[in-house]
Amino acid sequence: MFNFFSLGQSFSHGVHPPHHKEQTEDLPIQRVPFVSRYVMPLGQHIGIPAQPVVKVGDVVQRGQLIAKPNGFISTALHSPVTGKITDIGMHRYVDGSFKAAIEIAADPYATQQFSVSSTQSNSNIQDLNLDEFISAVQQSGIVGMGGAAFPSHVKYSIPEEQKINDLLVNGAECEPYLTNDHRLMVERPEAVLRGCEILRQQLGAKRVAIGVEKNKPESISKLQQYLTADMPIDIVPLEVKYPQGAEKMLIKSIYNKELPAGKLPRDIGIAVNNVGTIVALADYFDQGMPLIERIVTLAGPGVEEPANLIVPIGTPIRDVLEFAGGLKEQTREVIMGGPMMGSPVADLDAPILKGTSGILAFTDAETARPREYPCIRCARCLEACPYFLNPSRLALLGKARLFEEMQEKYNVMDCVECGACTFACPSNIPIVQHIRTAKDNLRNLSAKNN
Amino acid sequence: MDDLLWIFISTLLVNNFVLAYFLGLCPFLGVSGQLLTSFRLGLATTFVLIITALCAWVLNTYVLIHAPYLRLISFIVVIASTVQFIEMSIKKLSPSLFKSLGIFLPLITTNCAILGLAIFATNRGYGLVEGLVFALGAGAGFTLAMVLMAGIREETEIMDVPVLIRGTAFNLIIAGILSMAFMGFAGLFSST
Amino acid sequence: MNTANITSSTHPSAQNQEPGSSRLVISMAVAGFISGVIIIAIYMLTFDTIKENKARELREAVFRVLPDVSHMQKLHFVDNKMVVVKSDGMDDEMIFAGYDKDAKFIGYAIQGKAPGFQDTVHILYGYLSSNSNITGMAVLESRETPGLGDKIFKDMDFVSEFINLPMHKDIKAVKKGTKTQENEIDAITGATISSKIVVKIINQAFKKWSPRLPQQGSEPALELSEVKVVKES
Amino acid sequence: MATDVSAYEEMIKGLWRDNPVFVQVLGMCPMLAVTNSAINAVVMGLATFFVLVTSSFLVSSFKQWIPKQVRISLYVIIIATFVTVVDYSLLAMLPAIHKELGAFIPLIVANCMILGRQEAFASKHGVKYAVMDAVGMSAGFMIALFSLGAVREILGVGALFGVDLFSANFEPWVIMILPPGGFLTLGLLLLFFNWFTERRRQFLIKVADVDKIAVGVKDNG
Amino acid sequence: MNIIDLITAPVIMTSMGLLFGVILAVAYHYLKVEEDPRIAETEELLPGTNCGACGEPGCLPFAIKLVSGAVNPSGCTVASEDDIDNLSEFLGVDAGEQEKVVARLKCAGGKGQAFQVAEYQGFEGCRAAAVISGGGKGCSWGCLGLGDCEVACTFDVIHMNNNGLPVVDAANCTACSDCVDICPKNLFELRPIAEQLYVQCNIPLEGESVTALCSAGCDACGKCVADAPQGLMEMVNELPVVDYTSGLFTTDKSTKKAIERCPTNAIQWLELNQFDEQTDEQERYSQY
Amino acid sequence: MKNDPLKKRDPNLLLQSAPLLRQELTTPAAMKEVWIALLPATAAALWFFGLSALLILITSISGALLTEWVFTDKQKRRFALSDTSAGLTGLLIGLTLPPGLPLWMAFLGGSVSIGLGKVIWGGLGTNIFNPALLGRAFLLGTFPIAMTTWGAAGGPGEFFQLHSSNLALPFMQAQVDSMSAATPLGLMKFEQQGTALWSLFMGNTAGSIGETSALFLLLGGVYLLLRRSIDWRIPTAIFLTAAVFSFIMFLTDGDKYPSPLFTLFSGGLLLGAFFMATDPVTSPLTPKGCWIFGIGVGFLVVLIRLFGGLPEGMLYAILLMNAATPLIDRYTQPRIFGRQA
Ligand SMILES: Cc1cc2nc3c(=O)[nH]c(=O)nc-3n(C[C@H](O)[C@H](O)[C@H](O)COP(=O)(O)O)c2cc1C
Ligand SMILES: Cc1cc2nc3c(=O)[nH]c(=O)nc-3n(C[C@H](O)[C@H](O)[C@H](O)COP(=O)(O)O)c2cc1C
Ligand SMILES: Cc1cc2nc3c(=O)[nH]c(=O)nc-3n(C[C@H](O)[C@H](O)[C@H](O)COP(=O)(O)O)c2cc1C
Ligand SMILES: Cc1cc2nc3c(=O)[nH]c(=O)nc-3n(C[C@H](O)[C@H](O)[C@H](O)CO)c2cc1C
Ligand code: SF4
Ligand code: SF4
Ligand code: SF4
Ligand code: SF4
Ligand code: FES
Repeated sequence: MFNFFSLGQSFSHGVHPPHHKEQTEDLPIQRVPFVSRYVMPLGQHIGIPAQPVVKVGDVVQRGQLIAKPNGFISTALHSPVTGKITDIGMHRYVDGSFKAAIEIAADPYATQQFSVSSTQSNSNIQDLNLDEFISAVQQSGIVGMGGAAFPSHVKYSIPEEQKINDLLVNGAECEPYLTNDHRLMVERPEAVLRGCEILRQQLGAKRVAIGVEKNKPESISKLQQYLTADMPIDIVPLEVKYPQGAEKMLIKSIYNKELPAGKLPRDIGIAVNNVGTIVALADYFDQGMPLIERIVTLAGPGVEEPANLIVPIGTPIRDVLEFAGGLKEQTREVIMGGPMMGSPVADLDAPILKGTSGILAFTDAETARPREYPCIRCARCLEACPYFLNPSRLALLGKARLFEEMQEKYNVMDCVECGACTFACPSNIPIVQHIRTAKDNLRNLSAKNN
Repeated sequence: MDDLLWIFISTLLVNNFVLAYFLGLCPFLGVSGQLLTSFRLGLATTFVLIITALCAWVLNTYVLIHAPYLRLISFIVVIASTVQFIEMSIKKLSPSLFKSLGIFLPLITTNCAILGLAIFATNRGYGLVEGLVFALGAGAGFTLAMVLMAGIREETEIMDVPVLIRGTAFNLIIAGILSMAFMGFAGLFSST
Repeated sequence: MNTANITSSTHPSAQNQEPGSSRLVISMAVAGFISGVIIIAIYMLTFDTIKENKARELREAVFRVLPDVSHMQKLHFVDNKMVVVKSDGMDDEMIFAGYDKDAKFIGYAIQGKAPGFQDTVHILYGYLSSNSNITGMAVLESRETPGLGDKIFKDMDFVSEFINLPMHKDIKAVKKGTKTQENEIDAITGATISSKIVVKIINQAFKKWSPRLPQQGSEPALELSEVKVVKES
Repeated sequence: MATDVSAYEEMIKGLWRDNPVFVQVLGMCPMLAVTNSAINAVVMGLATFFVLVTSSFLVSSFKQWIPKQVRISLYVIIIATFVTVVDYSLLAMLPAIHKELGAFIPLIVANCMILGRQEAFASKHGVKYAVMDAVGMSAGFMIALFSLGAVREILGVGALFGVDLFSANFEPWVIMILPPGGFLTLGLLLLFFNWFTERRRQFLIKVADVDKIAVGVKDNG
Repeated sequence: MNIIDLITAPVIMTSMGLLFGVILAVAYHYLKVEEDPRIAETEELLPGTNCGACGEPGCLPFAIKLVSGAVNPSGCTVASEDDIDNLSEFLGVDAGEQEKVVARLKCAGGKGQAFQVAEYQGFEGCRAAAVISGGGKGCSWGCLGLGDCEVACTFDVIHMNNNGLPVVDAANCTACSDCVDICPKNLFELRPIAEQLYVQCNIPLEGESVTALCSAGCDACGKCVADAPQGLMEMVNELPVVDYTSGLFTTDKSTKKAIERCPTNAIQWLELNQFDEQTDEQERYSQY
Repeated sequence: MKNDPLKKRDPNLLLQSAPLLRQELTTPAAMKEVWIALLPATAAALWFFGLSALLILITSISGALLTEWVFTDKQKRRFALSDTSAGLTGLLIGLTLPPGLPLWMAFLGGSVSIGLGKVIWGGLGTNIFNPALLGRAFLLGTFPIAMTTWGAAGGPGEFFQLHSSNLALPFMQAQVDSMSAATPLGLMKFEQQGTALWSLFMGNTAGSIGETSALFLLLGGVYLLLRRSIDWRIPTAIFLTAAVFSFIMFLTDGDKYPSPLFTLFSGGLLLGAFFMATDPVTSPLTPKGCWIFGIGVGFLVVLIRLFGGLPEGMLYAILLMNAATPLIDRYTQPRIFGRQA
């Protein structure tokens, strides 16, 4: 099934941005020491924000539950540090808006010791049935670490009539600069494999596939080294191509199946998780550590000392950057996430979130764009779009503000905003932004109509 | 047979009613904003042209040999009334057909492509079959011009055409360019 | 502004029930009647002039291609022979016979047409059956490009090539300046196609008509009829 | 006196403000088909003038007797009658020009402008206004016809009304008398018209002559 | 030419007139189709020349669109002004006697009052900026000033002023709610023009955290509530809310007192327009 | 660290939409590729047609540039010529003109190309019709005689032999040029005379200055294909269709109809297929659309050449397919991932 001599398995279209991973791919993961202040936004993902269970003035332990799920699509929140609650109110979020958050002043003598979550008393995971497993995951606060931060337990709660046959672990890490998944696979291959086994058994999947882009040979070899014959796990080298890590592309590359529009992976018997999510599951069920810290890649031309860091959730970005030597003078833009899909940071005082895979800084050189030229209909964007949309047309319609037509004739809602089209455009047209604006408008309109 | 083919090709491409004879410009300039409408209008026009060819032939052979001076007035009255009658029948019998095609009929009857066809066919002494082929070619040519025009206009709708240029002036210029492109068909199938 | 009229004619609901079908029919009939009267009046008024104009036009064309002619009449091919027709109309199946002032037969003026560069080209040429010579060519109708194709009737060099052109075999259009044979015509530069069309029409008409023409000497005699016209000088 | 002024205005408006070609975009077919020379354009203009004025006169005179349902048919009969009159008169008087205008004289019947004036104006106004309006409209139509015909003839033949304007060496712009030239010239003329109107509007805005601002370009879209 | 020719024309024409008159009369009688009477009447009011110059394929389709409100009567180039007035009257587009409602902006934080936390760089448009990390305005509730509403307003009554705030020409606002729909920060609301006491702020914060963001923001000090007639106003979510249903609102001094002590002028007494229009064309073009 | 951005307030942080990375190619660079690819053909033009060709190219390019400059609005004028596309249009129309054309016509052609073909539509990227070809079609329709009077190809020895007709005064006719000759296509169509394939390949035949040399056009075309600057489907489809269609006709009557190789190497087919049909702005976006477009051009060019009144049809074939491009694009939208077609 897997041919190691080929380019690796792949999908059609897509682009080949320079991957820039050399900056950090060999840097071992370091731990960021505690800082004085932490901000834990209550809603860090789509779904319902968590509900605080602490009051201002309460003293909390690292790992202690501070907000509980407030519905099904909602997860728990735990304190990343031992300290005191100083505020529950509006705080600046990365996107510049203000969101309800819990502010914690760290105890200067705080240690890495964490209090084992109360829900994790049952250490024998084999004894859990699926429902108990799902509620345990919800209590653990684990969300998807691949970027979207979608609550993981929701993914596991499959309807009666469906069955998961395959567990797909996403180690593609196709975004340039980011190496956090890579380092994780290199440094903790056993945890990855252990997490795979836990999840596979719980979901009753037959096989596991770990997809890794071929520019991470060390990850592949490390995983293979720890792989034993009894584990039904395949490690699949993938072509280095963006966006190889996007769920649908990954499914196409590995199983050669096209996930129908509007369907979820589970509808075709597949569950997809990022390696980071898998390791978080392993850590939770093996050590009882809820999701209170994550690995963040610090890179980009504007960072003085690129690094891979373990960062407690809620650490202000400014503090993380300071730990890594700060920013270069010419820095103009700071991005949370990867350079292709990440969102720019409006305020450096905003905290690291559960879904933050990287903080990248770019300087004048990268942000000074050439002038925007008119679309010359060169079709490079069509050839880039992995979803076979017509970005050129979408951008034109977006400019003319014909949002309805964008959906009716050109299915703008199917766009995942991967940015491949914009990367490919020689005229420097902000196609994705046009698309996002249109989607925003359309959502707004349909919300108003209902 | 060759003759019929030539009549068809010639009216379709070389001597396109709209682009070379300037017939039917009102709908061509006014209604070519949307592709679907244009296509339907083209179909409906073809239909009326065929009716016209029939009427013209009947009038020419049975009425006008006695009174040639009534040519114009009888063409216009007979064609307009026939089409109006057909329109009302369609409206009664098939509302859906009326919506997609019948609704265009009043517009078509007062346009000069129809009268032009009748007059040209008479001037050239076309018989029944030739007249019908002529009508078919003219209708197809009208539809072709209409559809191309609509495609271009829909496209330019979302482009940055300067506001001052937009409108009929621009449509005329597009038509001129189309007409220029159709010059390439000149002499088609006639060269020795 | 005539407000009274505006309101009366723009209030549809007020008008909808009224005029009964009879009024409708009658008004149509009356309009038809009046219009018929007007049309017949103008027709009668202009009839003679128009007829004269048309006849003159035709005559001039025939005289141009058939020199020395002062009378003409139309011939029609019926029952394997050419007979004289006297109607006004003209169609593809007609040719003209030309006579001098002594009513002596001179030659034929034959018409033909074919698709040209733009549209149908319609020509008339004179033909002497006595020596199988073409005596001249005139274009009756064409939409050839002004400045190019219209040279087939504007360029006198070209037109005069058809004067006394022997028609023993098919004529041929060749590139300007390369004429070597008697039966060749120098085409117009830049309008080779139109030139070739003219030649083609003549060849085709010749094929069609030469077997039909009566034996030399047995041409129909000039019948003095309405169609007859006398060349003014 | 006051009525005289407004009757005069009815006439004047057709020349520029409501010009049937440049503003209302009507009657394009005869407009383009016969304007390959100035003389053709003028004759066509006169023919249209005659038909429009006489039929407006008739329609406004008989408006009370015309039943609503068949009004369009009746207008058409009236118009067609006068067109036949023009057709025969031209054939008798100017056979050479009639040959060039060819089929387009009968097509005056289908000129939407004429029918449009009957319905929009003549059928609702008194005889005097109707005739004034018809005169104005057809004059406006003639202005458009003439400017188009003149431009096309000057560039396409190098002459105006058949009189050579340039030296014998002038290279004629053949396309001007071909169909594309008709479209392009009219398009460019309209463009110029729009540009001019817009300039005027801008100017009026500048001098804050609010009353006249409404007289802006209509969107011909 | 003889006498027969002389009478053929009138005879043929009369009989043709008769024939088609009869056919049409019969057709009207037997082929009549019931439809929305408004359409038929609207069609009657149109010139009926079927010229297509309006862009619709004929008068009937244009009438259908007129009745559905998709087009404006002035789209017909043939009809005279009177015709168009008649049509408008028949279609009843004028709003009627209803109380006049206009669009009001819940924000007064223009360039001079609120700062940018980061610099947005991309194409002009509020929604476009809002999807890029909120557009970088310090106050994440406030107006971005990029003029989406100006573009969206069908009636062209919104114009951005020098301060980067949209000025609604209240006299001509038709309350169509285009601006309400487009604003990414949901700042526009439709309010009766009589509701003159108006709070131009949308920040659900209080005290210094407000003044740190915007000098025109409401810092929830509560002075207006205290000064207004008892019961007219209350604080909801750190913002004062005027209760116009209470019957306590008047246009005299007692109510106007509410705005007097406001430290930031977040509460205003509106006469007609909310902001001054001082659009300096020159300055706006110099941005490009 | 004096200037540590961390210490400042942050308004200097930029918010730009992702992706932050861009590939290297820009639109002006894409245009430059075409300039480079046209170098061999331009050199061949100068070789065969000498000073006349040089002057024609200079005038047509300046006509194009001047028009672009004059009609761009003031705010954008700074950038008006920076993308070099206007100059490219001027070069391309220049290459399609006969060597003896009066220079004033070349200038007019250049400015009509840009004026009617580009500016009026709203500038770069908005036009439906290929500007260069539109300009040429205008010239051909306006001055049909001058545009079909061809000078014979010479060599570098005759570089300074200017066609006297080049220098006609504006609006005036050209003197009859002594060096006139017929193009291979004209010879084929009107005299049924073939031309040696080798001449067609090298380019020493009469014709438009830039279209005669198949070899140098191929060089440029292959360069563009290798650099992936043009869509390979369009030229491929044109060549295949034209070859197949003309081969069928060749089989029916080898005397009357030319061989497929003649069809491909003669006239403007190569120039058109590589440089003009592929103009991204005026050709379809979608891959399927490109095939249809190419097939249409190939079919029409042979149809016009063999059955039409004109000896050459590339110009009109491309313009006609340009007119159909919006329709083609509309009905060949790609199938979206995860959706049925
Ligand atoms: C309302 C909603 C419900 C979802 N339910 C499921 C689910 O039941 N199972 C699942 O595997 N994924 C589910 N997803 C997750 C998506 O399939 C997807 O994995 C998630 O949005 C992150 O995708 P991305 O990181 O590729 O953008 C759901 C997403 C949404 C928005
Ligand atoms: C364009 C695009 C690129 C993505 N790239 C990656 C990636 O490189 N690695 C990854 O783990 N997830 C990536 N994702 C997210 C995955 O689609 C998917 O949501 C994720 O693997 C699900 O796992 P999680 O829920 O555990 O995060 C990408 C999503 C999109 C839309
Ligand atoms: C606008 C235009 C109009 C033309 N009009 C005619 C025409 O009326 N008659 C004709 O024979 N050729 C016409 N041609 C065809 C060309 O001039 C053709 O090349 C010519 O017939 C070939 O003749 P040659 O071999 O003498 O150059 C026209 C071409 C163009 C571009
Ligand atoms: C591959 C390629 C081919 C081009 N071909 C043409 C052409 O044939 N004619 C032209 O006017 N411009 C051409 N251009 C330039 C540019 O696209 C043209 O000016 C636009 O059509 C103007 O909007 C070309 C550009 C590229 C990149
Ligand atoms: S951003 Fe959307 S349109 Fe662009 S390549 Fe990605 S999926 Fe396609
Ligand atoms: S890549 Fe850019 S220039 Fe090319 S078609 Fe797409 S949007 Fe247009
Ligand atoms: S968009 Fe509508 S509601 Fe808003 S200001 Fe304009 S007219 Fe008023
Ligand atoms: S009110 Fe809303 S739409 Fe208008 S400028 Fe402000 S943010 Fe933009
Ligand atoms: S004038 Fe020809 S269709 Fe209106």
